[in-house]
Amino acid sequence: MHAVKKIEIIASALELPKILEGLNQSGVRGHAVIHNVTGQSLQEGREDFDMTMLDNSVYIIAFCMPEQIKPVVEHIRPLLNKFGGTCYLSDVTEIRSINCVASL
Amino acid sequence: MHAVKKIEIIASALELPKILEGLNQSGVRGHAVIHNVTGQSLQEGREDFDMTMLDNSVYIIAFCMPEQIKPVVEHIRPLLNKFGGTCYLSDVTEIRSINCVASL
Amino acid sequence: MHAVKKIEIIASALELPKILEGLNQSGVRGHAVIHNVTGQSLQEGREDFDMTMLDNSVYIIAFCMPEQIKPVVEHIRPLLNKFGGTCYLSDVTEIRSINCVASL
Amino acid sequence: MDGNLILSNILNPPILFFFLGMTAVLVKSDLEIPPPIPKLLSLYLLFAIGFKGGVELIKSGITQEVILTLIAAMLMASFVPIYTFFLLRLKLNNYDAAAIAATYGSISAVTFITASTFLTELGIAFDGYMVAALALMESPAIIVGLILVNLFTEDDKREFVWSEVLQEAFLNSSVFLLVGSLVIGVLTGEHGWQVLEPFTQGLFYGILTFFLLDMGLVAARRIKDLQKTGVFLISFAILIPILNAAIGLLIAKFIDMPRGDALLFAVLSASASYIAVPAAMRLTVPEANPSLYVSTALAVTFPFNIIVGIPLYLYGINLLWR
Amino acid sequence: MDGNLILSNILNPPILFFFLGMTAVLVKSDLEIPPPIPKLLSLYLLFAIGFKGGVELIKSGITQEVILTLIAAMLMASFVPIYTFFLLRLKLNNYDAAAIAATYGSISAVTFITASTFLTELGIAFDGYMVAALALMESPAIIVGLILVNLFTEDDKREFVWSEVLQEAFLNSSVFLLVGSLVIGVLTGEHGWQVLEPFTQGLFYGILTFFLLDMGLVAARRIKDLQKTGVFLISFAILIPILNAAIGLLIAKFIDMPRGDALLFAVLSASASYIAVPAAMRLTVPEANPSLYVSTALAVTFPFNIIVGIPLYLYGINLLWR
Amino acid sequence: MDGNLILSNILNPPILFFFLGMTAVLVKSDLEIPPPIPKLLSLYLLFAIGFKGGVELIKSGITQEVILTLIAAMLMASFVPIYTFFLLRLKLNNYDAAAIAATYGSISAVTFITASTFLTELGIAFDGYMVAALALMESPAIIVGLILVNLFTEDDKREFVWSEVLQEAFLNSSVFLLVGSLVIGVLTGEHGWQVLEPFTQGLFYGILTFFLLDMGLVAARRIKDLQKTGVFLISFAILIPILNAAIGLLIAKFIDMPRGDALLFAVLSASASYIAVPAAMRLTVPEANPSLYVSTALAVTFPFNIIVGIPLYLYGINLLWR
Ligand SMILES: Nc1ncnc2c1ncn2[C@@H]1O[C@H](COP(=O)(O)O)[C@@H](O)[C@H]1O
Ligand SMILES: Nc1ncnc2c1ncn2[C@@H]1O[C@H](COP(=O)(O)O)[C@@H](O)[C@H]1O
Ligand SMILES: Nc1ncnc2c1ncn2[C@@H]1O[C@H](COP(=O)(O)O)[C@@H](O)[C@H]1O
Ligand code: NA
Ligand code: NA
Ligand code: NA
Repeated sequence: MHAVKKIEIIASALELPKILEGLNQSGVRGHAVIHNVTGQSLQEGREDFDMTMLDNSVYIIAFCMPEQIKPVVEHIRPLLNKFGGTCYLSDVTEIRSINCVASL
Repeated sequence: MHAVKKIEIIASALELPKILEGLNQSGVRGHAVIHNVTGQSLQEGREDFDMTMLDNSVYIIAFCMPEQIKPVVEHIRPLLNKFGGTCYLSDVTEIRSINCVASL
Repeated sequence: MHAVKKIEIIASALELPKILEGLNQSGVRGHAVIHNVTGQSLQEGREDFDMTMLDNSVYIIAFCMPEQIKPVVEHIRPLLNKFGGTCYLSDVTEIRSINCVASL
Repeated sequence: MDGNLILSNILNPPILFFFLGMTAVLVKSDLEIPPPIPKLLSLYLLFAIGFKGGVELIKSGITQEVILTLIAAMLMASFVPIYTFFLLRLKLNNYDAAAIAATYGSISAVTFITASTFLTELGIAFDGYMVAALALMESPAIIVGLILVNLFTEDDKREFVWSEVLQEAFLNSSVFLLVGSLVIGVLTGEHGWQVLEPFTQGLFYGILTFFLLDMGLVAARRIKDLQKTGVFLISFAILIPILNAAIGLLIAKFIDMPRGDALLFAVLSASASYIAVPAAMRLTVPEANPSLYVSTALAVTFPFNIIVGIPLYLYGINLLWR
Repeated sequence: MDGNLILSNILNPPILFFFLGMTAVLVKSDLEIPPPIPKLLSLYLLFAIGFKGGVELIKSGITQEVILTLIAAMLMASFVPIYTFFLLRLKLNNYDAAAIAATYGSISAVTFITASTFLTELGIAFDGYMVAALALMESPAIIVGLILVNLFTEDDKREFVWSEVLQEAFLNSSVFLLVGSLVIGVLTGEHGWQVLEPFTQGLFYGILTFFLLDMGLVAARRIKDLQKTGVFLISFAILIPILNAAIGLLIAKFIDMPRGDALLFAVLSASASYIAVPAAMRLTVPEANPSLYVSTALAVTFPFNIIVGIPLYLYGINLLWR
Repeated sequence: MDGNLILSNILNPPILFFFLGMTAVLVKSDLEIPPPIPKLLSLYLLFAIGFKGGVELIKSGITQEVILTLIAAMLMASFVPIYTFFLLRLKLNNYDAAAIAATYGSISAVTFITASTFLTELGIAFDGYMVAALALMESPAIIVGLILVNLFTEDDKREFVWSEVLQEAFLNSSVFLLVGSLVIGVLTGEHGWQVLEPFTQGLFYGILTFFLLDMGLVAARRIKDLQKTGVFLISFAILIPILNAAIGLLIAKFIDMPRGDALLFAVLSASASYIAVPAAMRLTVPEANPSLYVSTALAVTFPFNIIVGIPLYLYGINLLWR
């Protein structure tokens, strides 16, 4: 068992490449992306899927070591401020396994 | 950085409109919906996707301010008791950005 | 309101049946599975969806009682070590409802 | 004679692929048709059948036969849920009884479509306006079902928003697309038909076949639920369709429909809804147990109708209509 | 005369299914065509139209008409965003103005395809190389739009990676697939055409019809956004297409294109992009409000063009070309 | 001669769209065919090829040629993984060697289908029962591969559930659907063929083309993995198919198959599985590195076979069969 951090980002599908690049630059190598997320943002929103990718969001999850949070925030916040999207952090316990974050 | 609450709801796809309405009435404007979730509930369940929408679930995520939790619970619990589904709350830290929950 | 545990597992879609069996054996009856998750693991990875199911991941969420964690870890860790995948635990508060975990 | 009909029915690709789908589940093959492909196939089928029906309706025009047929359809769709409700109450609580009754009062479009291809196979003509009957028979059962629940359960906190219910009943995607395509078929007529023909006609049989492969998968997955439903409901799910078909045939004979139309009417009466009605019931009568009404309709009645029912009802027609 | 054209246009299945889609949203039916089906349909349409265009292009060869047409297309696609930008600045900030200008400078492939089937209906010939014009007119507006933003906003921290921008403009999936299919059509010619014909030709009309059903859903969902866009933009979204079509027709007349080509050129000039350009703008000019440029193009200009515009422009041609 | 064959092969839409897909990845276009569309296309192809094969099999009947061909197929599918395993062990550990050997012992249905359309193009006949050979050659390699792992790795805690393995081998969705469609083709015969023809035949070439577009995308994405695989495996992925094809041709000549069948047999021998076998290996031999066996099969062998291999093997036939 090991304490690690969970990063959750919800943003427009169009931003995905930039955000993943940001994560990689911050040294966070692993992530999972859930596609075709619909939603509603604080201002206005739409629940339907849309051919015009503009409204489809992606939900990005990345588990990382606590010390990686600082660089992540530095890389991601500018993207969120420019393109929209939201990012949240929380504490989770990782089960040790070959591929686990803490195993490095 | 700012402490906010995370709401997770898993329920039948058919309930989605009612639940989102409940969130909006509770003043929680932002949410994300993940569709085509399969699963198994406490009683019985099925893992396959199904043409008959009955078994497809949705996974709803909403981040909100702590003070919004009370109204949410009041609006959502009756729906869960009537139609099924489960709802969970947890603490997360939000990265400040233009669209962040705390930015209001 | 009741304190329960959240289990998150991200693994290859091919492992899904084995992992769900592991959860059931641990007494965790309820779970939700999100399909078509793309991602990147610690070593190398690919962002595109892929006909060859090998790279598509699933994201498994299960809420359970704290005492169920121990058996889950015992059942799941060997699978993760053999086939890859990562598993995380966290604390959440459950809203009481007919189907809630704590209602047993 | 009957045997031959059943055989010639079973030996068609759609039915065989339905069996293949069931087999896949039984032998635990990982064959699956992932969403939203089944949705796409069913949208196509509703689109094609509706459009074709409209084109033919405009040819035949709104004759007295049409009116009579549609009235008969409405009556049948309202009568079945009522009588089955009282039958079901003998064994089940009012919620389950009403939900199942509504399910069997409504129809299954795929059963109808399978029957129509069966007729085409045998070279038996049928009228385009039967599609209108199909569309008309989906909704009433939902309304009747809810009225029954209201009457027979004293349940103060149940306040349906009736507007919502009517919405569910008449504007759910399948009814909407079917009726819409029918109207467009009427508006564009022969000309529209010609330009769409390779799409709506050429692919029709193949897509039905593919869709029934998926239906086989879905139906077989429900079979395990049947243990919970019990013998009463399983026999209900076979006998009531036969009874409804028989009633349907008598009505058809009475207003003397041609053979083809009569078969389709019998099939509509015999079939049960496994999508629209269950979805509506799940929301309006959540007290009812979905696995009861979905599984019987999907894992018993649907297979029974497309495999045995259709040729059986035609056999009945051959006896009555001579 | 004009009325008849509009009517004969409206009474085609594609347009009627577009209405059906809009109706579904307005009456709150739950009809939806889930992703990625619309994506599949649009990939098919680009594939089919591109391939067909290539096959015909190789027949006609690269004549002087072809060159002239393509040059005209490029010019039109660069001119429109410039003049509309200055028009829009009167009411909007530079970011929104540039984004909307780019949207209207580019084209809508579906509008083009709808127009081409309209011509086929009426038996009016058009040249395969118009598809090349379609491909050429999608990208320039993106470039022009960004240049305008750079010139008219002093915004130091804006550093486009131009390579990225050109990528977006010339290699986005729709342009890429369209051009690629066109090239393959050229390479395989008549022979390739024959083997693919049942797929690319036979299904074409039906799939367009199905796709327009979805377009109707998508467009109608955007209507509520129009409250925010205001009267100025809504009238812009109707008048500018007409103006652009008129300019297009004059150019077409000047380099005397045949009637069919002239209509397609007018339609290209009149149409606005609701996928490629908005996606590019969302990333390169995030300051602009998407609901302004997407909703006007999708909920006003697109419906206007396929319902009224196409026959209207043809009417203009019938006047000018006699 | 050979050159001409390659050219006439390359200039077919399917191959050109395969190139287009690869190009899209290389130039970083965002073109993608989202899931589950590729799944739908491959289900269709298996359905159509299986059904067609069955219909033709019933025509030809179970002759001695059929028996001989199927036996040869089984032998080839069991022999290839054995000899390649020992070859691979020279450079790789037993796990990787066994996994790759199994991959190359099995087959690629799409390669087979591409070869069959190539034959149709050239007007060379081939027998429907080759589809049965296709079905028979997918599974044995999986079994052989696992036996090899068991024999050559002392690994106590490895306890395959053999029932699971056989399940994987013989009931995985592609084998199941292929065999099922074949059986249904046999059962419905000519009559079934006629009703399904517009679907299974008319669309076949177009859907193959579309599917190869996706294969191009998928294959190109794997190219970057090849850096890790190293020169040995890359040359293995080209030379072994040629060798296997040659062995296949000799066997074909020996039991004198007609030319068309011989080519298909050679192609089956030369092709490698990139779905069924890798999926099975991932679960049964997790120690093996997937990017080794998937990437070589997908990014090297598959393109090589459909572009160069097929015409090359036909060239060989033209030499041997005269
Ligand atoms: N408070 C929230 N909770 C959950 N999801 C949100 C929230 N706010 C926004 N989102 C999601 O994030 C996406 C992008 O938000 P935005 O960048 O504000 O447009 C929206 O489409 C929603 O799906
Ligand atoms: N303990 C649990 N953990 C995770 N997901 C659950 C749990 N219980 C139920 N679910 C999901 O919630 C959906 C609806 O549950 P229910 O309302 O109990 O039928 C199920 O289909 C599951 O996908
Ligand atoms: N640190 C991480 N955070 C989030 N997701 C991850 C992480 N590491 C791996 N994953 C996901 O888990 C899947 C399987 O990982 P692995 O078993 O390491 O190949 C990958 O495809 C990723 O989608
Ligand atoms: Na009925
Ligand atoms: Na334009
Ligand atoms: Na092989």
